[in-house]
Amino acid sequence: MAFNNLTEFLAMGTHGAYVWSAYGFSVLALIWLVWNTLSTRQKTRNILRKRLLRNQNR
Amino acid sequence: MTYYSFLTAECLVLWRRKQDVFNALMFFVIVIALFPIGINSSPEFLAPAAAGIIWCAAVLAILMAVEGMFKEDYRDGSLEQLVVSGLSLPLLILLKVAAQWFVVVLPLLIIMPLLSEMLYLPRSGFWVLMMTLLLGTPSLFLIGVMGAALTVSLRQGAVLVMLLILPLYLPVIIFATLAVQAAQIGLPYAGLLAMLSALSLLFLVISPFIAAIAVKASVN
Amino acid sequence: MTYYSFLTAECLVLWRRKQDVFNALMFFVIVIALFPIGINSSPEFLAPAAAGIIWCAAVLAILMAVEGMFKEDYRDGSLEQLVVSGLSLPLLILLKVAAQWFVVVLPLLIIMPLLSEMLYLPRSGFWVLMMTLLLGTPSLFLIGVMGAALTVSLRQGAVLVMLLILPLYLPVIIFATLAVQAAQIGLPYAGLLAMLSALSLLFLVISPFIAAIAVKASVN
Amino acid sequence: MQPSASLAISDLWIERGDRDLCKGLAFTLQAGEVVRILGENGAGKSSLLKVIAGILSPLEGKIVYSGEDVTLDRSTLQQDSLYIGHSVGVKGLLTVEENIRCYYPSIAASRLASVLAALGLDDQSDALVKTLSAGQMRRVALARLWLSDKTLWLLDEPFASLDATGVALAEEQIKQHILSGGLVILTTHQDVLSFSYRDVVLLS
Amino acid sequence: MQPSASLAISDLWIERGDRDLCKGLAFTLQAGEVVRILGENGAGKSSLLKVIAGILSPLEGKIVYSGEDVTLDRSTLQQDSLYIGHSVGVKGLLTVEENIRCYYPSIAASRLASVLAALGLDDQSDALVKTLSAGQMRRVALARLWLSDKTLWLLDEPFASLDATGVALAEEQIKQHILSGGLVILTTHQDVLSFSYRDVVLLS
Amino acid sequence: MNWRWLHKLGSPKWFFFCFKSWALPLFCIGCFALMVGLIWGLAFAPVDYQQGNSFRIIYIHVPVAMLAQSCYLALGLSGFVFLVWQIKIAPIFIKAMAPIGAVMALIALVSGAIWGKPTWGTWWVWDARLTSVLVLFFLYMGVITLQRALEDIALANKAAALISVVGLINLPIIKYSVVLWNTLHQGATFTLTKKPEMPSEMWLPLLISVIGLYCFVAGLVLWRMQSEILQREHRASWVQQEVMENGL
Ligand code: HEM
Ligand SMILES: Nc1ncnc2c1ncn2[C@@H]1O[C@H](COP(=O)(O)OP(=O)(O)OP(=O)(O)O)[C@@H](O)[C@H]1O
Ligand SMILES: Nc1ncnc2c1ncn2[C@@H]1O[C@H](COP(=O)(O)OP(=O)(O)OP(=O)(O)O)[C@@H](O)[C@H]1O
Ligand SMILES: [Mg+2]
Ligand SMILES: [Mg+2]
Repeated sequence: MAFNNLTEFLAMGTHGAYVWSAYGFSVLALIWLVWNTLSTRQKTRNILRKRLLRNQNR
Repeated sequence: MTYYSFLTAECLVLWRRKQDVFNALMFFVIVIALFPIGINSSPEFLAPAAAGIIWCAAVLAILMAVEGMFKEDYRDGSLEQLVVSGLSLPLLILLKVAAQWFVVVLPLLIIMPLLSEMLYLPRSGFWVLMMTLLLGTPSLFLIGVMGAALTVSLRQGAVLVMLLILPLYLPVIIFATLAVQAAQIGLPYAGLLAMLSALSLLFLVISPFIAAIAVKASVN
Repeated sequence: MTYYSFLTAECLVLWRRKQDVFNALMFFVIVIALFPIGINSSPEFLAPAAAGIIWCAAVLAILMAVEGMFKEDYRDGSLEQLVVSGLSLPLLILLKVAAQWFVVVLPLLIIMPLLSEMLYLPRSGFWVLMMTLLLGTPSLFLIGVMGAALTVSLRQGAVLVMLLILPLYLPVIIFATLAVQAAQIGLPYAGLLAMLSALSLLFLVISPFIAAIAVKASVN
Repeated sequence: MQPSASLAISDLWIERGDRDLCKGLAFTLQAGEVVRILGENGAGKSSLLKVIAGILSPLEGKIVYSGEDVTLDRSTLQQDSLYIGHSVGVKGLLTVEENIRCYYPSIAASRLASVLAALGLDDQSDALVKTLSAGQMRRVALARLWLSDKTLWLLDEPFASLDATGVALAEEQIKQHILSGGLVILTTHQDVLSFSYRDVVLLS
Repeated sequence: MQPSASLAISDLWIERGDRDLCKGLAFTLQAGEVVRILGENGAGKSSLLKVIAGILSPLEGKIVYSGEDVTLDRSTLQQDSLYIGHSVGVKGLLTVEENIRCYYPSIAASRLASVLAALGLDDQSDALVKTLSAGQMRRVALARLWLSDKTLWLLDEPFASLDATGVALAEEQIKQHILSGGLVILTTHQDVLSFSYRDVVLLS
Repeated sequence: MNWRWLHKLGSPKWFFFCFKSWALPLFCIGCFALMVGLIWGLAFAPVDYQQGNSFRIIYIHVPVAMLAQSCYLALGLSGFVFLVWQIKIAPIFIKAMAPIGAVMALIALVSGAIWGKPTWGTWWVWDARLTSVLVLFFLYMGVITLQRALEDIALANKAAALISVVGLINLPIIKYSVVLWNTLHQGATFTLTKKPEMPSEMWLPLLISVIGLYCFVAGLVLWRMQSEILQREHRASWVQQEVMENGL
C-alpha cells in the first residue's frame, strides 16, 4: 500500500482531482459501453420475439 | 394546428434527427481542429486567434443548420400548410428558429470549455466568448432564416439576397471577436456585447416578418 | 442517355446555378477576410499563415460545394435514372466530380493572386500554392463525393458528410501547407507535391467505386 | 363549422410566370355544394385553389367569403378552411400519429384510433411517414377530412394515388361534409364521383 | 428494341422495413404483353417495380430476362428497360427540352418538336420544369415513352395527375409499344385501360 | 491452401454457437483483471518520483490508448477480409467493434488530457501522437455514422468495409503527415515522457490491466456481435428457436 490512510489515498498527493476525474470518466464510459451492449442485446431479443409472435399469428 | 402543437412537432422532428445534432457538433470540432493543423499549432498563434477561429466554425455550423431549415417543409407541403393555417406566420417562424437555436447552440456552449482549451484561449477570454456566443448567435440564426426562406424554392433574386445575408454576418463576427480580444488584453468589452445584443434584438424584430414574406413568396 | 449527354446536362445545371458557385466564392473570400479583420492584420502575422488560411477556406468552400452534389438528383429521381441507365455509375460520378471541380476550383484559382496579395503571401510561395491547389483539390473532391453519395437519402446530411470526410482531408491539408511553407523558406517541396499527387491518384482510383456503391444504396 | 357559409368569386385573373390563368372566372358556392374545377393540365386548377387558400394573390378579381370581402386579407377565410395541395403536408420524419396530432393536438386517442382504422392505417400508426407508400401517405393527409371542423375544403386532386377503397372512403367523407352544410372545392382528373357536384371549367 | 424478349419472375419475396411483400409472387411476360400490377395502397406495387428495375434487391426469388438470370446483376435488363417511378426523374432546374435532351442527346430537333407538340408542351419547351403544373411535369417524363428504344417499360402510375387527353396519349403510346413487340409492366389505380392487359394481383 | 475453415468460421450461425459461451467468461475475466490492475496501480504501486501520484493515470490511459489502435487495426483488417473473401461475419464484427473503439479513443483522449494538465501544464498540445488519436476518434465516428446511415444491409456492409479499409490505408498517411507537420517547424515542445526504468510493482499492474481490457473488449464485442447476428438472421429457424428458448 502506497498510502497510509484513506484521506491520503483520496488526495493522491496534490493530484487527487486529476487522477480521480480521469478514472471516474474512464469507468463511467466503460460502464456506459457495457450498459449499451446489454440493453441492445435485450432489445434485439424482445423485438425478434415480438416479430416472431406476430408472424405466427398471421 | 396550434402554436404549441407546431412547436411539439418541430421538436419531435429535431429529436428524430438527434444524430444530426451530434454530427453538427463533431463537424464543429473538426473544423476547429482544421485551423491549428492547417495553419499553425503554436500557442502564440492560436491564443489570439482562438476567438476568431471558434466564431468562424460556429458561423459555419449555424449556416449548415439554418440553410436547409425550410427545404424539407417545402418539399412535403408543410410550408404551404403553415401559410394557410391562419396562425401568425412570423411567430411560427420564430418558434422554429428558437427550437433550432436551442438544439444547435446549447451543445456548442457545452463543449466550449474543451475547445477553448485546445486553442489555448486564456481564461480571461473564456466567459466573454460564451457571452458573445449567447448574445450573437441569435442574430446569425435570424439572419440565416431570412436567407433560407428566400432560397427555399431557389427563386430568381436569390443571388442578391444571399449576397446580402453573408455580409450581414460580418459585423456580428467582428463585434464578437473584438469583444473576446478586448477581454483578453484587459480592455472594456461591455459596449461590444451591447452591440451584439442590439443586433440580435434588431433582427428578432424584423427578421421573422421578412422571413414570413419570403416564405409566402416561395410557396406559390 | 450517354456519357456525353449526361455531362452536358450537368454543366447546364451548374450554369443555371451559377449563383451558388458565386456564393461559394463569396463565402471563401469572407472566410479569408475574417482573419485580417478579426484577428490581426499585420504582415508578420499574415505572411506565414497565408497558405494555411487559404487552404482552410478552400477546404470549407469545397465542402459546401460537394456536400449537396447529389441532393437535387436524388429528389427528382435523376439518380435512380442513373442507376438504371446501364451506363457505368462510377464513370458517371467521375464526370460529375470533374464538372464540379472545374466550376469550383477554376474561379478560386483565378482570384488567388488577389487573395494571396491581401494576405501578404510572398512571391516565392505563390506558384507553389497554386500547384498545391491544382494537385490537392482533386482529392478533396474525390473524398467529398464519397461522403455526399453516402448521405443523399438523409435529410440534413451535410454535416454528416463533413464528419465522414474531414478526417481524410487532414493529410491533404497538411502536405499542401507544408509545401507552401517549405517553399517560402527555401526548402525543397517537390516531395510534398508528389505526395499530394499520389493522394489524388489514389482517390481517383478508389473513390468513384465507393461512391457508386453508396449511390446504389441510397436510391432504393 | 360555420352555418350557411358561402363563397363568391368574380372577375378573377391570376398570373403565373408569364401566363394568364382563369381570366374572368366567376362562380359562387353555397353551403352544401361541391364544385369540381375542370381543366386540362396546366389550365390553372392548382393555382386557383392556391389563390382561394391565400397562398397566391390574384392579379385582379374579388373573393367574398360569407359576405366578407377577403380578396386582400385571406385570414378569416383561412381560419375556416382546410387546404390539401399536391404536396400533402405530412412530415416524413414524424409517425402517422404524430403527423395527425400536429394538426389536431387535442384529439382523443380513441377518436384517432377509429380514424386510423377507417383509413386502414391502424397497424402503421407508429411508422415514420417516409416509409409509407404513396397512397398511404395520401391517406395520412386525408385523415384531416375526418377530423376537420372547418367549413370550406380546398382539395387538390385528393384521390391521387389512392386505390378504389381509398377513393370511396374519401368520397364518403366529402358527402358527409356537404350534408352537414360544408363547402368543397376540388380538382380531380377522375370521371365519376359518387356525390352531386357542379363543374367549373377552366379554359387554357 | 430487342425482338421477342420475355421476363419471368418466380418465388419472389421482398422485404421493406419489417414488412414482407409479394411473397411467393410469380408471373411471366411475353413480347407484346402488358401486365398491370394490382393491389391496395401499400401492397408493394412500387417496391416490385423497383426490384425489377434493379433499384432494390429481393430477399428471395428469381428474375429471368430473355432467358438470362438477372437476379443478382440487373445490368443487362437495365440496358434494355425504361423505368419511370413515382418521382419522375426530371430536373426542375432544366427546361423541358434540356430534360429530354439529357436522356436522348442525339434526338433531332424536328422529332423533339413533334413529340412536344403531341404532348401539348410545345409552347413551354423553354420553361424551367419547376414552373410547370403537376400534369405537365408528368408529361415531360412521359416524353421518354415517345423516344425510347427500350423493350421493357416499367411504369409506376404513369397516368397520375394527367388529364383525360394526357391519359389517352400515354395509352396510345403504350399500345404502339406492345404492337411492336415491347413488354410493359405498369401500376395504376385507374379502372379502364384502352389496351388489353393481364392483371397480377398483390395481396397485402 | 484450403479456405473452408475461414468460411465456416465466417458463417454467422457457426460463429454464434461457437462463441456463444465465450462472451460472459471473457467479460468476467476482463473485469476482474481490470479491477486488479487498476486497484493495484491506484493504491499499491509506488509513487513516481518525477510526476508524483498523477502518473497513476497511466494504468487506464495506456491500455485504453493501445486498445483504440488495435481496434481500428481489427476494423480495417476485417474490412479487407470481407472485401476479399466475402466473409459474412466481418461486417458484423465491424459494426460491433466501431463503437467500442470510439469509446476507447475517447477515453484515451480524455485521460490523456487530464494527465497533461499536471505534467505539461496544459490540457492539450497539437502533438503528432495526440492529433492522430483525435483523428482516429473521428474516423471511428465516421464508420459508425456510415453504418447507421445506410439502411440496405448488403450495401452498408460493403460500404463500411470499404471505408474501414480506406481509413486503414489512410491511417499511416495521417500519422506520417502529422509527424512531418509537427516536427518541421515547431519542434516538439513536449514529448511524451520516456518510459521510466519502472520497477516491476509499477509495470506489472499495467500489464494486468492491459490484458484485462483486451478480455473485457473481447467479451463486449462477442455480445454485440451476437445481437447483430440475431437481428440479421432473424428469418433463420435457428434464430427463432434461439429467441424463443433462451430469453436472455
Ligand atoms: C490527450 C492526450 C493524450 C493522448 C491522445 C495520448 C495518446 C497516447 C497513445 C496513442 C499512446 C500509445 C499507446 C501504445 O500503443 O503504447 C500513449 C501512450 C502513453 N502516454 Fe499518452 N496520450 C495523451 C496524453 C499523455 C500524457 C499527458 C502523458 C503523461 C505525461 C502520457 C503518457 C503516456 C505514456 C507514459 C504512454 C506509454 C508510452 C509507451 O508505452 O510507449 N500521455 N498515449
Ligand atoms: N423506404 C421504406 N422503408 C420501409 N418500408 C417501406 C419503404 N417504402 C415502402 N415501405 C413499405 O412497403 C410497403 C409497400 O410500399 P409500396 O410503395 O411498394 O406500395 P404500393 O403498392 O406502391 O402502394 P401505393 O399504391 O400506395 O403506391 C408499404 O407498406 C410501406 O410501408
Ligand atoms: N411556380 C410557377 N412559376 C411560374 N409558372 C407557374 C408556376 N406554377 C405553375 N405555373 C404555370 O401555371 C400554369 C398552371 O399551373 P397549375 O399548377 O395551376 O395547373 P393545373 O391546372 O393544376 O394543372 P395539373 O392538372 O397538371 O395539376 C401552368 O401552365 C404552369 O406553367
Ligand atoms: Mg394541379
Ligand atoms: Mg406505389
